[in-house]
Amino acid sequence: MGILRGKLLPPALAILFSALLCGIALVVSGANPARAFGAMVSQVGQGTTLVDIINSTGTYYIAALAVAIGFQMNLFNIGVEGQYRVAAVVAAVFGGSVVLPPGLHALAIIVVAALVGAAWAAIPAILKVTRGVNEVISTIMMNGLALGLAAYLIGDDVFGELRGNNIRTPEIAESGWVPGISLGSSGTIFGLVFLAALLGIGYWVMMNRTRFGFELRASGESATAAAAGGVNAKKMVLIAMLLSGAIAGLVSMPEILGRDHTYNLNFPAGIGFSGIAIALLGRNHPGGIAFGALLWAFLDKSGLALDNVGVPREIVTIMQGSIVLSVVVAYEVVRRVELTAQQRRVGRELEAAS
Amino acid sequence: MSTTTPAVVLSGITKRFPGVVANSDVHLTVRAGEVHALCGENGAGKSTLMKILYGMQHPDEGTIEVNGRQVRFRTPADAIKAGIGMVHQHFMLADNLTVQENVVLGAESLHGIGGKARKRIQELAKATGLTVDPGVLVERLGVADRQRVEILKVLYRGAKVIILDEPTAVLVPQEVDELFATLRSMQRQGFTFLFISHKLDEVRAIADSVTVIRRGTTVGTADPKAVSSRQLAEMMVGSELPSPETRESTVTDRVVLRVENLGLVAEEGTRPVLDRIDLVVRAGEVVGIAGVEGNGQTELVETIMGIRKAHHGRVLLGDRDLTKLGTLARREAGIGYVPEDRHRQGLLLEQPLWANRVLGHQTREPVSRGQWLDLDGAKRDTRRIVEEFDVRTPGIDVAAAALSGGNQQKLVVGRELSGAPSLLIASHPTRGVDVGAQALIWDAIKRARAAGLAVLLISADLDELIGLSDTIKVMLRGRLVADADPGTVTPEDLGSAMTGAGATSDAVHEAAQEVEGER
Amino acid sequence: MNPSEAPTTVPPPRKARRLPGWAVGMLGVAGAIVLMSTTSYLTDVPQLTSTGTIQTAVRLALPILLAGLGGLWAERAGVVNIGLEGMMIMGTWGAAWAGYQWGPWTALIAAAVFGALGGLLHAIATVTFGVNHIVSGVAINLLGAGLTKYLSTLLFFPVSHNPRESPAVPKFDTYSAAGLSDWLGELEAEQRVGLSDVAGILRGLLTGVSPLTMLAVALVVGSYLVLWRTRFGLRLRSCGENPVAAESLGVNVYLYKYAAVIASGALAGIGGAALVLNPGQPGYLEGQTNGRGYIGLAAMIFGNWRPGGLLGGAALFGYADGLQLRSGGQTFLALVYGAVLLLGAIVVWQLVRRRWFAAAGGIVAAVLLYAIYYSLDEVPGELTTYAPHLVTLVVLAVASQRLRMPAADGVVYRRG
Amino acid sequence: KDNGGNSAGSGSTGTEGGCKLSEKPPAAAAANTTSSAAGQKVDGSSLKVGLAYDIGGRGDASFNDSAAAGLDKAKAELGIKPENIRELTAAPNEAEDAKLTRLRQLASEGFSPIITVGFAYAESLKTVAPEFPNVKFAIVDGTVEGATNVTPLVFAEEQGSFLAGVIAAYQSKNCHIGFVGGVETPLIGKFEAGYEQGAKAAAPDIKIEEKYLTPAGDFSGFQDPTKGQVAAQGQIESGADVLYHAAGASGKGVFSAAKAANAKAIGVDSDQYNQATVAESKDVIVSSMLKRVDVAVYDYVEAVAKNDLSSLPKVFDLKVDGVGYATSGGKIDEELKAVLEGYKAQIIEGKITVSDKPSS
Ligand SMILES: Nc1ncnc2c1ncn2[C@@H]1O[C@H](COP(=O)(O)OP(=O)(O)OP(=O)(O)O)[C@@H](O)[C@H]1O
Ligand SMILES: Nc1ncnc2c1ncn2[C@@H]1O[C@H](COP(=O)(O)OP(=O)(O)OP(=O)(O)O)[C@@H](O)[C@H]1O
Ligand SMILES: [Mg+2]
Ligand SMILES: [Mg+2]
Repeated sequence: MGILRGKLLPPALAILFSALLCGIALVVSGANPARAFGAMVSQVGQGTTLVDIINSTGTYYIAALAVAIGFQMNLFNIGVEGQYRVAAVVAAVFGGSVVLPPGLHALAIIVVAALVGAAWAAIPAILKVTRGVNEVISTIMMNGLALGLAAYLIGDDVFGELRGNNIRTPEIAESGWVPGISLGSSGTIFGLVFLAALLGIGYWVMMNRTRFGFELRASGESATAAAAGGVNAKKMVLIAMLLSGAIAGLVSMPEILGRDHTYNLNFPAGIGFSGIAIALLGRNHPGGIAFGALLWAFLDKSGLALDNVGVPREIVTIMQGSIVLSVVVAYEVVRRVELTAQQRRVGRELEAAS
Repeated sequence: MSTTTPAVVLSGITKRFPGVVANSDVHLTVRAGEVHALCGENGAGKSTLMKILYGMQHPDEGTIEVNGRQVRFRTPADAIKAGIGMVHQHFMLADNLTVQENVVLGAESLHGIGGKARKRIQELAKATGLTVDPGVLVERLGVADRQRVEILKVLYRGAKVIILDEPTAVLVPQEVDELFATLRSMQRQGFTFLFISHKLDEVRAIADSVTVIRRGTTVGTADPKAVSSRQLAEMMVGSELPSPETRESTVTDRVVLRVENLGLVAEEGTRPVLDRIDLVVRAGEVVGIAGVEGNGQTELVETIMGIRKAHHGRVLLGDRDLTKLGTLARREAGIGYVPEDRHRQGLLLEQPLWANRVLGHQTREPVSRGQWLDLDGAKRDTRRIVEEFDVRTPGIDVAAAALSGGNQQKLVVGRELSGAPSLLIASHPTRGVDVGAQALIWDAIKRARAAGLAVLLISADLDELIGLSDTIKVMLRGRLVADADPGTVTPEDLGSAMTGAGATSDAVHEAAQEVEGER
Repeated sequence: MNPSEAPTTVPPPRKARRLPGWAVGMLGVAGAIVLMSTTSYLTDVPQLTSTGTIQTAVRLALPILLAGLGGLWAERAGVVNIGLEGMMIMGTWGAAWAGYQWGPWTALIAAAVFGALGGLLHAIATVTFGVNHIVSGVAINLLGAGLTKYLSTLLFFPVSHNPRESPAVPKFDTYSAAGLSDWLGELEAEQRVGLSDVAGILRGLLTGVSPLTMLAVALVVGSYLVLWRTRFGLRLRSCGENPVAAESLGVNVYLYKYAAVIASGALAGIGGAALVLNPGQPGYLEGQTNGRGYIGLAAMIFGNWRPGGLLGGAALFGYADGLQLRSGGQTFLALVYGAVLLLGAIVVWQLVRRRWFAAAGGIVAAVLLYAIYYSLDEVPGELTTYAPHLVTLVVLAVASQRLRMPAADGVVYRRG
Repeated sequence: KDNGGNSAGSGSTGTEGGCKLSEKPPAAAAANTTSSAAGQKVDGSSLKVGLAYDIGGRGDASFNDSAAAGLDKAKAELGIKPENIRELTAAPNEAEDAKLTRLRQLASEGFSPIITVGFAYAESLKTVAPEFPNVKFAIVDGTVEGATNVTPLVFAEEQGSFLAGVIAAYQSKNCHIGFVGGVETPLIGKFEAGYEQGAKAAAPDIKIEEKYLTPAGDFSGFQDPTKGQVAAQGQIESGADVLYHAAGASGKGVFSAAKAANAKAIGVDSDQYNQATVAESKDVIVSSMLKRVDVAVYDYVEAVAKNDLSSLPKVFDLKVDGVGYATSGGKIDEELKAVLEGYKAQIIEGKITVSDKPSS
């Protein structure tokens, strides 16, 4: 009951609330909300939408995990955006320029991506630890620099090559591809979606069963108590940020190794920012994040259907924003109510005992 | 002192918090122009009552009368208008604002925030002897000065009834005397005081009448000149008082902690926070550190714990040099640590009790195995602590925040005595803890000492310090300046030494010889 | 932004400030001018201090300055506002919507109102509901982007036939100090060391000034006066330093936080209007703010939570960005040279203070930079574009430890 | 108060005279307007046409809009039924699968032909086109290797830009011109390359400023008029007095900077002189490099209706009027026009080959 009330009720209420809000917005703008939402739901069954949602969930999930690791200790890694971009370019360049046995090749690319992501995250981490630079600001700046670096690296006089009007890194040889699960006309699920699931499990185990996870959470809840308990705050910042960056580095691996095999100008942006929102939605809990990622992916992909019924697709972004805001408000309210209830219960039980 | 209308009458005040009734049917009458003391053990509801009078909290039942007129305060602003001011238990000052800004805040309509206000502050300071420079940032002031600012704040608003919630807790005896002199002169100018203190001799020194609160209700009002401290205390507790006294010495000659020439510099170019500290604690010995807050005790403890990095000097546990190790390694080496602020440093408030058991022990049995936590072990051992230390809780899965302060502290002490430490560093182990919990904690420390534990005790409660310690060292401006023999020293002597007034008694001697003697 | 990381005890008193703030500011400005004109002279790149460069710097700095000012208001009251970007976007939309119909002044007002709505939302979430400030800010950025896109398709599309763009918005007229400007122009053209540089800078500041620039300057000065010289400001700041104390003195902390965050939103909104009303802008354009809200926040932190410092931060960012956009790689290389000079000065200072380690670090960095300057003809375009980001990062790395944020900044406050 | 222009700098008041121009090309042969099979009415009423736009979509006053115009023309002239037309638009920063879904959606609902606008669709088409072998696809600005049912509709932007360069050289009084690119992509590089070559061909000594607003991958450079304005102003102040832009919406900033400094500007893609959003500064627009996406789209739909794709050119270049220049506003006099036609003829004949990569 407690779990139901504390963990599931807030997001459910928040989704309802924002659906209501968007419904009103739709009515005001003269559209039929029932038709719009109906189109979104029925879109799931169309073509490859379901598979797209699953694939996209995987990508968002990785991004959100990266963010969540930082959040666990109140470290705001706004830089996932830049970390996955730099990691993607370097990994794609690396993958395209070596040939290794199948399996090993893909693994090497993944490792490179993680290392590069971690290295990019190491800069703000080191600045924070040694110079006290606020990570929110430094990671935002690093995002800009990541764009510049990526652009430089794919220049056709550096590592890139021209393809028509596109520009991309050399294609990764087939030995570096990660095959997916083909569902025929419904699309292909990326093999690395399972990497996302694996990361989620690893994250759960780490947070709940290991000393490191405990120290991370302790630092997040009270830096001073953690310090007195022997947790080295600087070390934690460094490790958490590197880990976060390493996971961020994997964000685009499912797509690159499963479908694109290169980094090119169509590279999607903004996944890092979605990751922040999703981590918030999921309360940094691996299950919650999975749910958040799924919801996000659903809104994204089935939002395409809105074009068909003449509703501006932007309503989806409004919905995403309002869900995040109302979820955090709902969680906060529930948290307070629960704490008060618990104190009251403790008081009552002690009264009864004495 | 006319006997016309009383300044304040509180009748039938009841205030409930979730799970606690802080005040129930409290009655209090304060005559105009008197110093009225309010006594009661921790959590008795004194602060709550005063916050109600000051409009910060709203009574569930009951009425307030000020100068004969019934009032309802929605906010402190209403209370201020009615001439009531409050100096809080914990200072309420903004460090990064100047004294003047702190004083005029909220009362800007009186004299603006500029030169006129400054003049008025200086006038007030002159009239009451509370001198402080209005232009200086509060962060640069010591405790006594901060307290002056707090009182000035209240005066500036034209308060006639002034609530002082434990104003002496952070002061040394000499400063207390100064404060009392100020209060008396202000009393002559017609101010009324409500004065809260746990220190009963102080109450008897300053108060004209005293009201005792127990478990949220008024037990009665007495004339402090007519009752003894002991009688008062028993009114508060409702039973015999425990005492911190340790009977026979258990000191051995095995050195457990040795601190050599320890130094700490907070910021390049500033004066050292710790300066040439030499200290030895032996097995079975309690070494107490006395000192006015802010003289480096906190830093000393945190440097020994490795939370701060020593500038120079060494810390040895037994034969092992800890100087280069981190906090965790020092804990693993056998140091238990009761931090001074349990909320900030001792506990993860929103985590369950068993997770709090893990904190600081995350590398050790029984709560972990290698890199992995052992949840069953942690829970089992938490249950042991709950039982052994009489932590009043319905279970070990409740959040630490749900416990009362005393029970939280018992949990912390229990945790820190787990895993057979060879040294316990206890900072203010009974601060803000009620009498029952206090007795239990004293008892635990005494038992561990008897079993050969070395204890470094920091406390502002001089009775506790004198009662528990085998040796007392006095700390002043980052240095250990004097030693005292707990068998003979009085709190007053200690107080003089703490403020640097020099040794006034045989029981306190300059530290230099003692240190030399040890080498 | 995490106050619990503060040391566990009150730090020992810091050394007294020897100079008042304004004097430090003047010295800084003078130092910057000397540095720029020396560099300009030594590298023979007059663009460093030309009128156009300065004008551009002002134009590019304006939105950042206003957003930063918004951040300043919120954070002085203890609310971290990373939602500035979203509020700025709301401002651009509001400015365009009102502006194309009723002109630039209405645009300003509408932008302030729209931004303030974003601020109100942030206040409700953080003050009333106690939501983590960053979290709420992130959500508001999402919402701001989504809402304006939606409203644009709804309201702009029928008029502009483009769902991502508003109809053209009329702009302010600009003003120049006529005679003075010409005289300075002559002086600048003479290319005299130092003098011409100062003339160029002054002329840049006095020529083609839009009312918006004047408004922004007025807002900076006004913010200083309001926050530091009035009772309202004192109360507002006390909420950012110690809200519990403020509340105990009868200050309605919630009210002041609300006021501050709403003002913050309004200022960010005006920053958005500055974008829309910039010459060369047609009006609202999706994605127009392009992270300037975040940069504003960085400028504010850079400026140590003070209006004067913020002005410096915004100017630095605008200057660096303007320089790279206007003249690209070669000129930018001159800045690298300037950095070498600056490092040289720092090294000397460290040597005087006998900080050998810091001095050695400075020398290494200076040598490295000089090597870059020497070996390159031009900084690659990909890298100059984000040079402002790099500069911000470097400056923060150097100066971060001297910064002092409001003590209760980012802390969720609950009454009682 | 400032009145109108001339507040900014010294650049515009250069010495009269302009460049030392190279020898004019021989006059072009008489009009070779090849209006292919004029008069013959093609019936497209049975077609279901799908259009997938790039970011911006219909109304972007740029190449999406141009594609839309082509579609509208096809609708009117070939009799395509409105209910048989579906237009979908890409979102900024969207993931690849959004494009895939968009295309699959159109294809599986029976749309054919499906025209995709923008090279960003190339990768998706590579996947989707083989899945629907009977559907006819086209891609504007892109090529898809190995997919037989995808028709590339590519343009010789460098050829049109060559003429823009010639115009700039002839119009420049300082013999100093500028180019502002939005994002440093290969596509925009073609504009720069042609422009450079054209200007140099007309005036070998000419000085050319060039600036890209953002590097590849950061597409905000197409959306930031402030940056366009600043970059243009910088070029004007260093002496350039004719600016050509290929910067999407940022180009509006270029026009406004030109207007403020009495310089001249050359538009891109469509005839920007007639564009409502830049009406304020239209008098500085001396010409625009036309990229006839509308023509390509229309021709393609017509070819599909006739079931004869082979009639389509491989590249929409000067020869087929796939690119060109605009003369609205009357800033191109007959003499210059003759010069331009001369160069145009030389390019068509192959006497001049225009490179599609910038020299630097
Ligand atoms: N805001 C609050 N919410 C819930 N419970 C509270 C709150 N404030 C006080 N209490 C509870 O009310 C009781 C009375 O607390 P109060 O602070 O008045 O005690 P006190 O007599 O001042 O104690 P001390 O000597 O420690 O200052 C305590 O049990 C405390 O736990
Ligand atoms: N602001 C508050 N909100 C909710 N509960 C509170 C608050 N303040 C105190 N409490 C509750 O009051 C009880 C004890 O708090 P309190 O601080 O009065 O204890 P204490 O014995 O005075 O300890 P301490 O000296 O550490 O404050 C706990 O149940 C705590 O949760
Ligand atoms: Mg109290
Ligand atoms: Mg208490």
